[in-house]
Amino acid sequence: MSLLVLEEIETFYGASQALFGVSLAVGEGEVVALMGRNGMGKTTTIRSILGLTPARAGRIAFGGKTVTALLPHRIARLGIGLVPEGRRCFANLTVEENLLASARRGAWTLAKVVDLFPRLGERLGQYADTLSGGEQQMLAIGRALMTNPKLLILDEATEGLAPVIRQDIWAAIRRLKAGGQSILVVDKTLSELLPLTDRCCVLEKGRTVFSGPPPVFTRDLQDRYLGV
Amino acid sequence: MAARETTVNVLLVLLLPAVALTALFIGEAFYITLATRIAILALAAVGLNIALGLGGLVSFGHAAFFGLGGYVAGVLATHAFNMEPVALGLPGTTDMPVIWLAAILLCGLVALPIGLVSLRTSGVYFIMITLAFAQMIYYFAISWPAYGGEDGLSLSMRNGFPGLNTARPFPYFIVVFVLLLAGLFLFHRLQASRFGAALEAARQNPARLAATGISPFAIRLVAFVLSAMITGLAGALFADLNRFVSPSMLSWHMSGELIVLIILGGKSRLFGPLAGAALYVLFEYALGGLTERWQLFLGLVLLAVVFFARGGLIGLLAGRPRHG
Amino acid sequence: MSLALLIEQFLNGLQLGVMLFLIAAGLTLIFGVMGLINLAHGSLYMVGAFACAAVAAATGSFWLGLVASLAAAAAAGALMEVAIIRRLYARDHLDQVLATFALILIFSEGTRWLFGSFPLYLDIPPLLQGAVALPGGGQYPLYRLAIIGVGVLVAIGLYLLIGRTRLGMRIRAGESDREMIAALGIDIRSLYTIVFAFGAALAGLAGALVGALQSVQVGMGEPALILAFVVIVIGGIGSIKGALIGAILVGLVDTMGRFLLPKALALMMPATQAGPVGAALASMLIYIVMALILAFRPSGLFSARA
Amino acid sequence: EPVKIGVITTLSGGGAGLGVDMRDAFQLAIKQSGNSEIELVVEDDAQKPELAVQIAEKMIQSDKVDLMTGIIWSNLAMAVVPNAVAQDVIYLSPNAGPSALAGANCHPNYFNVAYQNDNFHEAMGEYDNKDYKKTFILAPNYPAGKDALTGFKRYYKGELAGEVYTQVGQTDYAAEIAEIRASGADSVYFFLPGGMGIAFMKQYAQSGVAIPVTGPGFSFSQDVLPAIGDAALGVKNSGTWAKDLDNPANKAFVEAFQKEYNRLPSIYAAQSWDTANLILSAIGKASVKDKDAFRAALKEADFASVRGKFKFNTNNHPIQDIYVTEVVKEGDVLTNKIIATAFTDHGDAYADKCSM
Amino acid sequence: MAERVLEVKDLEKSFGALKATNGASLDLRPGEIHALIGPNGAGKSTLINQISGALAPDAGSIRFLGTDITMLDTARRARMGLARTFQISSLAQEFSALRNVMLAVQARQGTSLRFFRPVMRDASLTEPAMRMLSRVGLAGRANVPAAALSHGERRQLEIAVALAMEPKAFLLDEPMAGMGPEGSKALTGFLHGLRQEAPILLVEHDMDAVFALADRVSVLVYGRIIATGSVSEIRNDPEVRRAYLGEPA
Ligand SMILES: Nc1ncnc2c1ncn2[C@@H]1O[C@H](COP(=O)(O)OP(=O)(O)OP(=O)(O)O)[C@@H](O)[C@H]1O
Ligand SMILES: Nc1ncnc2c1ncn2[C@@H]1O[C@H](COP(=O)(O)OP(=O)(O)OP(=O)(O)O)[C@@H](O)[C@H]1O
Ligand SMILES: [Mg+2]
Ligand SMILES: [Mg+2]
Repeated sequence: MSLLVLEEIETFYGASQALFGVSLAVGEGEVVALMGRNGMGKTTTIRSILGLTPARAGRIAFGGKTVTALLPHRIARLGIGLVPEGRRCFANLTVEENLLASARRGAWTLAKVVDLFPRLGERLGQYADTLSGGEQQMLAIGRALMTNPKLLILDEATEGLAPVIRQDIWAAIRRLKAGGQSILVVDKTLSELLPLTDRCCVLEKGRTVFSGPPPVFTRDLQDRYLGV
Repeated sequence: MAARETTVNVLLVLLLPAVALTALFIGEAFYITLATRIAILALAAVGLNIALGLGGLVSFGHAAFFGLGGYVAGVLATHAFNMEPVALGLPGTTDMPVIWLAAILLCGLVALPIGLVSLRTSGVYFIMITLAFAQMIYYFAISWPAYGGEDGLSLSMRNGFPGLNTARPFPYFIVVFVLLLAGLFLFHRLQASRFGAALEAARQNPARLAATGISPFAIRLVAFVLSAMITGLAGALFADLNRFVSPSMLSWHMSGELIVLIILGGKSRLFGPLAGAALYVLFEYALGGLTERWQLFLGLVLLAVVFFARGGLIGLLAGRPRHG
Repeated sequence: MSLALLIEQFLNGLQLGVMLFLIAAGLTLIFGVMGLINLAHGSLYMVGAFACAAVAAATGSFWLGLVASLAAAAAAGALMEVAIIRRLYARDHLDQVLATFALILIFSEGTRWLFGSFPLYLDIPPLLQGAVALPGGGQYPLYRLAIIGVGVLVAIGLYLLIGRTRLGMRIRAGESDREMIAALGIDIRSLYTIVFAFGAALAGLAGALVGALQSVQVGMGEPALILAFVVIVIGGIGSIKGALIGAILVGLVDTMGRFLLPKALALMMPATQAGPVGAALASMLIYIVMALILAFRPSGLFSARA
Repeated sequence: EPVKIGVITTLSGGGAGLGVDMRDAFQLAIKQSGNSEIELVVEDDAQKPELAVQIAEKMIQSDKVDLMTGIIWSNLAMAVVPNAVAQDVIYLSPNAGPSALAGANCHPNYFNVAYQNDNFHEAMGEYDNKDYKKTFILAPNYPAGKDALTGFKRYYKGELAGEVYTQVGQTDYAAEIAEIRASGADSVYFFLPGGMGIAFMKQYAQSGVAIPVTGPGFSFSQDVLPAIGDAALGVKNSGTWAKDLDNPANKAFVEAFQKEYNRLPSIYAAQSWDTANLILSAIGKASVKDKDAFRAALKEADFASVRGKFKFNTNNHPIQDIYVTEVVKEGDVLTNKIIATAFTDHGDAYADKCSM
Repeated sequence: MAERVLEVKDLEKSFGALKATNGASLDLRPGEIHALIGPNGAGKSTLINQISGALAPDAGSIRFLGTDITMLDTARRARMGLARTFQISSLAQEFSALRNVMLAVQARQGTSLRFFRPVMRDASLTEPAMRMLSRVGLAGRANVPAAALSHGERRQLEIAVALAMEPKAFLLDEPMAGMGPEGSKALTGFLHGLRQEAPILLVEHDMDAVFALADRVSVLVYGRIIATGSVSEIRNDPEVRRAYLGEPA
């Protein structure tokens, strides 16, 4: 059964339409990559899933429950953990507080996150807005993990991370996947992403234009949709 | 949308002279006075809007300049009347252009050090430090006996403008209205100009502005001083309208009222202050005549504006602002 | 001027400071931590005082009045949040200014409608009447000591609540990025209603406690509002410690200024002038101090993030 | 021909109590006179000078009122009166008598039916000579406050233990009370209008300082007494009126006011009642359209004042008796009782500067 | 012209107990791309902030075009020809893309105290700004407010603004971040040509881009430059591999 289903959703920013029919599904334990050039609607799709910019048409279901009209915190409570584009750490909270504020019970604890990102462990008492860009990114990931979600959504989560860390994160994602975690991921590093995903979903101008497993997503198609 | 805003603006500009002329025609001089009052408060708010609307500098101390301008008019006229020099042997005067110039200069001079200190802060700290300076001037005025202290200072008659009988409501309205138009024109050009662009950028993102090579501090300081000067001019006009100045022109209520006028009309919109002043004064006048609970209803009206007229009255009438 | 008097005045300054903190406490929470500019804070303070006075008059018990003041202010706060404030978080700060300014008008006239135009009677409870002897021979009113106690308790309570609890973290997170904290599954909407009501209750508490020392009348909230803002800003927005220290600083400066300035000036000018000039300077003093502090520390003494 | 009277007074905000009493008494007096030719235009100034000016302009230019009255506060009077009288409108002050309008700037169109601002303080200064030798005086730091203490000192002959100017709008008086305690004074005289006075009296009582207090009647008038409570009991204060003043006009007034509004009248109500009756008396003698005649009729002051004797000085300010009253409890209601007369036929110190 | 456009000497900056810059020295020569890499939190942005003037160093000196600029404020340095981009996009959010760039043009012309002439009708501002937008491929989005641009588009706009300053040196803090694969490729080509106009100090975690572009690479770890050299030298430096690059991908 699919954990998350989007059916032909359409989303607007005020009067201007950003999504014109996005369909997408993430199954239990599946890793799905959401792709597309800059400005094609990846982030908007994610915002719609969480009800931050609610879809005006179409249907979104999570865990079998229609969530299209729910408030963001209700949707998130159903078990979605978001690593947003641009980090969005809580500037006036310390690293530790950022991690704890929205934590929910489960396998991920402060200790385990610090274990994953030792750098954060060194900076637990520091206010988030004084962290380096990469440290903030780690914090955003840690914060989402601490909610122990059923579905983890990563919007450019490796942006600005040093290569070693990036490798760590990909390793962590692989481990998560192995542990049965469902993940929806937006990332530009195809070389890392493709081996890991079960399915690719490509957006163009706010529409789903391709959906299929990586082998079907040929170099040709990659070039056509992503300009690789 | 731009066209709609222009239409609204033109109608707004015509509103005041239309009211004044009608009033003149039917012999209801008071409505000329009311229109004059609206125009003066609008001019004061236009001045504040340079700092607040364009520069994002929420000055909670502009009453200081409004009041200073008023006291310039009052003090100069008093000295002209009793023939004692004001200071340094300079005589008083009842000549409006001279008074205006003095008010503008004095407010600029006072705004400069206030701005130099205040602009080191930002956000709410700026709100409060400007309030602090205004309160200092306010308490000074209350307790300084020379010009009436809390009781204020009466002008025995309205100051004069060459060639006009300003004692009559209509000619005085014309004087004020022309100055309001000049203020609006200045604001309009300023907003569209390079300075305006820098100022608006300083509000949105000072770090970005500095990184492109323009010092936000300098830009803000100029804006703050300009803004104080215009508000000061309006203060001088207000003193002449009422033939009276008192510390209440310097009080934080006055500062708050100027801010409210702007938000009511539409922040950083050219005609926001005029729309806001017109609405506020009219409601104050109309409700005040209807019921002694008028402040309650005024509160409800303001709430309605917050909820149903996003972007203030101008936002309601003319739609969202143009971004370019 | 004796040393004993000087010490007593110092105590008075301290006490005034704690009283100011009490008035500012609710505002620190709502404005300093939630980031909402609530000009109607003074009105909630007034609501507390009126509720206490009315219930105390009806029942004869100050303590019931105190409970009523908390309840009334909290209810008014909750109502205000749900009906009005809630729609304004996402808006410009200035919209909050306009809306809460409108609320001041509504509260003032509404209160006058309910309670009439004359000041109400509210006295301190019999339990706290009288004075205690100070070491050194002075006397100090018991009630004022009680206010110091309550103020310090509120300060500690708030400090722990905001700095040490999950709830505090969430409120602060909401201030920094409301959308994000919601996206992480926190019901920030209800949370803010509760916190707002709590802040309002604190304002109401201050209104009742301080109201017993002052005149319970319409308009009593506005000077309180300005002073509360002064205190918070001097201390550094968002910092409880800052608000407390800022309040005590203001209390001391104001009291000592009123007391000492005329005397100091009398050494330099004729006594008839020294009094008024000294008093004029004294009334400007807290603003001078605030301007000086902000000029050198543009975000207050203890900005929440040092 | 109808007479139009403009009443500008404070009906909203913290000072509304005074304005409400003023208006209520005025309206009641007009109603009782049965004179249906009088039309009232009442507006709220919200205690803001600029708003008062605007309303005055409206009343003069638009409503074309013949007479104006109603203002409670000196600073509002200063804003409105000079301009109104210059436009040949007659203004009658039911309260507030700033010295500026009593002396050099007096005006034939300005009648003060209440008092000159210094009067109450002068009276208390005079009376305090009897009991006290060393008094401590305090008032807010603004013109009315300084005038008050000047007025007091004009008649008070003893020594001053201290003279303190407080902040306008101050709410905490712990520091001043400590100073009073330490000053070795045998009495305290204070002028703190409105909420300031209530706060001072409450805190003074709570402080346990036993030095007796005296003050002007405003601080112990019927509008604030309930708020001060028993702390006010026994305090002597000066006034031109008390509800127990023994004359028929006063008896009728107190009774009528209580019946109509279900509360005791304050001194503002009394002064306003007198103002209305003064106007009524003049209307009976002359037409308002004939300004000279009407002014003369007013000046005669041919009406039954609730204060007993009342006549106008050369500067159109009252010459009247000033009493000392004491706060007492009647049942569980606090009120004032006359205990002495401080001055008989007292005018003011500025009349000879008035060249009218 | 001086042999070194930019010269940073023995710079130090502490945040409390943390030494974010610990005696770093580096330089920028005419025509080169000098890449600055290092682990997260190594102090790269802090260094850029000190060079651009956003942060004041505790010790050390910065010379630009032969002048000591250590004590100058950000705006002065920018006017001298030092252009930076921000790691986290920092734009005038309400302004359109075009107006964001026009601001930089106006800053370069040094004419911000003109109060009367409307900017939108001023070809000396709009034309160069439009040109810059075209160069980064944003011409079609000229009238969209910065707030409504997608993340990647904002990153492009940052570059256009820097270009419009016609600087004598660029400080680019992670320009590739947020660009899609196609965008990164295009930007790499673009920067390759840009070094002719002015040398670039490039902070970047995208190693493909760094290795393709850099003439020299410096590695910053714990606020200290641990190595400077050519791409191949750095690539094969075991210390760098361990601290930063990790296993070859
Ligand atoms: N707040 C907004 N207001 C108006 N339009 C917006 C807003 N945010 C995004 N858009 C527009 O919606 C479209 C989709 O943007 P979105 O951010 O979803 O793209 P994206 O695929 O995530 O791009 P990127 O890879 O650059 O992050 C773009 O055209 C963008 O300009
Ligand atoms: N204002 C500050 N207060 C305290 N620590 C700070 C402050 N600013 C930066 N730091 C710390 O200094 C270190 C260097 O930060 P910097 O932003 O320069 O790193 P960076 O090399 O740019 O990292 P990244 O590649 O992740 O962007 C970090 O550990 C950061 O947490
Ligand atoms: Mg995106
Ligand atoms: Mg960085």
